[in-house]
Amino acid sequence: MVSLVEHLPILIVVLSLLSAITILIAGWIHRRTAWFISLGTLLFQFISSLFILEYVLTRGSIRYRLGGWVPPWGIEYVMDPLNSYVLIILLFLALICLLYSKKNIEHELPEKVVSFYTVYQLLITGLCGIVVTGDIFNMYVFIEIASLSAYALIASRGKIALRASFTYLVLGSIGACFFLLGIGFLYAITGSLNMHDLSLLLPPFYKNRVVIAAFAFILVGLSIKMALFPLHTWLPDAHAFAPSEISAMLSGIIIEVSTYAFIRVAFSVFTPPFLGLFPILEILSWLAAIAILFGSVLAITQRNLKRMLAYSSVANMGYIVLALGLSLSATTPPWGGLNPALMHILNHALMKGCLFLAAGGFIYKAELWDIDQFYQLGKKMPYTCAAFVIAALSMIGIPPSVGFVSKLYIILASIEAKQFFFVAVLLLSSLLNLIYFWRVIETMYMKTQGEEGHEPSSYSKHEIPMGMLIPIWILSSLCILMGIFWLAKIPMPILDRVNLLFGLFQKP
Amino acid sequence: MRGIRALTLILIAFLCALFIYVAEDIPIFGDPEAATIKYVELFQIHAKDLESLEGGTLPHSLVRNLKDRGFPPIIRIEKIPHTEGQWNGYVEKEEPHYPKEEKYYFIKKEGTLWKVYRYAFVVRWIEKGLKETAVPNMVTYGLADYRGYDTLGETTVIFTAGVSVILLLRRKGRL
Amino acid sequence: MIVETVSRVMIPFIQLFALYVIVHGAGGPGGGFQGGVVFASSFILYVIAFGLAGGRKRFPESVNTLFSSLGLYIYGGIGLLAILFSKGMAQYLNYGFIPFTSHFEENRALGMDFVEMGIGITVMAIIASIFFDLAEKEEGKGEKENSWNGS
Amino acid sequence: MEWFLAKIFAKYNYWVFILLMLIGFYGIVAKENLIKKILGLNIFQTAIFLYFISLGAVKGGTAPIVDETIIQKGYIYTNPLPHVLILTAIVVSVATTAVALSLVIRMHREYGTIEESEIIEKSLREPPHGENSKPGT
Repeated sequence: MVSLVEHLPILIVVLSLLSAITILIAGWIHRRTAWFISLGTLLFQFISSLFILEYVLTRGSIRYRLGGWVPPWGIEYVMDPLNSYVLIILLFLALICLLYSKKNIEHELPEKVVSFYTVYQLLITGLCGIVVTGDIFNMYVFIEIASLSAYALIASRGKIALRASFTYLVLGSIGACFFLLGIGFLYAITGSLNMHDLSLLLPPFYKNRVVIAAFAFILVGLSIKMALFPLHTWLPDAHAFAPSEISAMLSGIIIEVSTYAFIRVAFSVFTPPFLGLFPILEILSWLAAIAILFGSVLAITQRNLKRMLAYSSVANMGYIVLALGLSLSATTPPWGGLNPALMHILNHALMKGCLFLAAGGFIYKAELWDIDQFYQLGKKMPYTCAAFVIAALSMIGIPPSVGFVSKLYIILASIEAKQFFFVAVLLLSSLLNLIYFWRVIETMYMKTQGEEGHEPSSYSKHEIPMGMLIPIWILSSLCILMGIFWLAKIPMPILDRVNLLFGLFQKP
Repeated sequence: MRGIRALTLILIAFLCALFIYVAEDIPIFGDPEAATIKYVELFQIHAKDLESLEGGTLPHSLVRNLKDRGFPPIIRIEKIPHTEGQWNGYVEKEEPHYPKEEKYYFIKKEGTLWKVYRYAFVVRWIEKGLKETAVPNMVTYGLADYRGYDTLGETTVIFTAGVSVILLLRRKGRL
Repeated sequence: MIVETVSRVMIPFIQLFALYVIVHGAGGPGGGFQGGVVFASSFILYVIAFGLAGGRKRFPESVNTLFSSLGLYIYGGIGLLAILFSKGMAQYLNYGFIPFTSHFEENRALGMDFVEMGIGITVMAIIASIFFDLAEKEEGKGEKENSWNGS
Repeated sequence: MEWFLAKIFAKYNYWVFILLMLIGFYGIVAKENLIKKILGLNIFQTAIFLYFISLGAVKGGTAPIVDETIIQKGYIYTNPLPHVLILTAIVVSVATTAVALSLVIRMHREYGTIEESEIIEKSLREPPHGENSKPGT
């Protein structure tokens, strides 16, 4: 017997796919239906993801056999605390971005509304598919769905975005090919594709060179997708010139889901004993430390606000990967294991989502791209600017915001792992964050006029429409609220379950 | 430009070195006993622990070894006809309409050691596919039935490409 | 002139062969994707012979959109039917529970046939759509550069 | 000689795959022309597909279509699984190529060239924002 909730993971993916098709057909008949269908589907998906989390926490993992075939012979879906947590973040941010895009897309891409929402819904399908699947080849297929739709969405504004998207496409395809090659190597050695099955079959082969190479290829492939430091070159342009809600999705979700895929492969397929054999996590955390400094320093040099935020994303991926790298050496419950990494996945989604949407608001209203055009913006668009400032303060790490919590936990973890250099890196990066966000805030509120007499404004109060303002404010208020929740340790049971799952914490 | 070429060559040299390092353990081409087509070795046990296999009962050490490694338990063991010292182990599975057990382990005596193998999952596709799906083409039933969900993903990929091209290139029209 | 005549003769056979490949997928080499691509190639031949506008007239945008969705509807819908017919007992894509016939295995075979047809339809329409979009010339460049006019 | 047989000849599929893959990789990174880059990407992908397919090869195996007479003659089948996976992966490659080509066509419409360096030069000259940033104009 299969209970109804156990059908929800597949329904989330398949109904999303069917709704993408329906958007195409219904949009052909009447263009304005596209947004409403997408909204309905996303609401359904979000609510079902809440049900799934509740079910998983109370009754244990869901294992769903597609086509009725038992795992090694067929494909299975596995819902455990880790992916139900990521699924909720994903669908929440997707919902927020969808609410925001109603007005913005009508403004930016008035002729392409229907195909935009179709591809957007396909992007959500792909991301959900990556998150829920328990089969490694299936993950590859869904990574490709998500990436293809991301390429198209980034390029949809035309001009320079085309080049950014092309770079992303070439690098992303190489990454996906490496991932496929890694799967091929694993398959050549074990003859299996199911993740759980692989984790059982692999231990005798941990010293096998093909398995090591498979891990290396999967690591490199997914690092391209998650924009880890030396492979981040596609990211700044792609984030800067995509439509703003797509920038928010890219920065807040797409690279995070790739990180999830890496966590899943590293901890579920290769398991912590394999990671302990080689200094993989140490190398990753050093790379991440370089990424943090590099991203923050380059963010300071940018004139374009969205480009600055993009480099800040590189730095924030550094935080997540750094926390990931410390996950085996720091194992005391509140801050050990995967906790800081998973926390920062949520926190970064909230903060970067808010910042990119606010930046999109400036572009929507006045085509303001560069930071030095922002004179007096604090008076013209007070609500947007206030939300931007809250999220920026959170990025800097002012308590009790989410940014503070994740930084605190990563610092505690590095102290436990006795890596005091990382503590210094984190503190320094907070300082750098302060510098580059202060520049924006200062121009918004304090500078009066440009020296060259550049007059951007004859409008006095010029707020963006409510449909765009509300999503921004939901995110910025969550930046504070979630920080308080984290400090009160309310969502901690979910993360503890994840760590128990991978054997990172001892059972109490 | 020259810098990029040089960088490419360095990367290629690095990849070459990696591949040569890996070549040692790459499976041989066309090996009919390979893990992909036949079975993969799990562990070995000393012969005297498994003597009771000859009598048709499950030896304790085998059951414990499988349990420790997280593998599904054997429910029945069957000697392969016309062979010496080779057994098939069956596990329980829950699939409506199909038999409740499935061939899963392969146990073989080699000198003083017993080797325990796991059958590759393709073995069931090859041996039982026609009976279970009434379609003779293995690629078709693999594609559309056993791994049918991948194919849904595949169709979605091509659909995504189509809509993406519409989004990027089509200027007039209603989409 | 020659191209037109030859393609007039060839196109029905290409399409017939494509249908054969799609339907024959169960018994021998073939399948939805291959058949769909062969079918789409017949449109490409038509466009080479009669020009882009002629091709669009034969296979208008609305029909193209409808077909590209139809295939995925069939595929996704058959999976959902399995859940519905078994009242939530069976999993997604478990074709055996869709009561085409009384035999479980036959149901699976028929389900697979429908799925292959769905793939074929979608692939055919999407490849044609991609081809039409890629082949479209820039508006400013004019018609005389358009080598697709044939004859 | 024995070393040669064991290392090179018994795994020749692997060496062919490496050669193709590196050719493709060189094409992707070093070529200026965007179409050539796409061709390089295709070679790169095809190399991996070929390796994957060769994993399914079995010495003396026949096509994976169930036929009772074949079993009686004592033949074995090749592995159908890589075929299944690579059919999916080929479609993915086709889709990627289609999107890449459409991007190149868009770039050609906007900049009038498909050389990467010229596109970078032109895109730096005119900022991306402003009135003419809307697509389709």
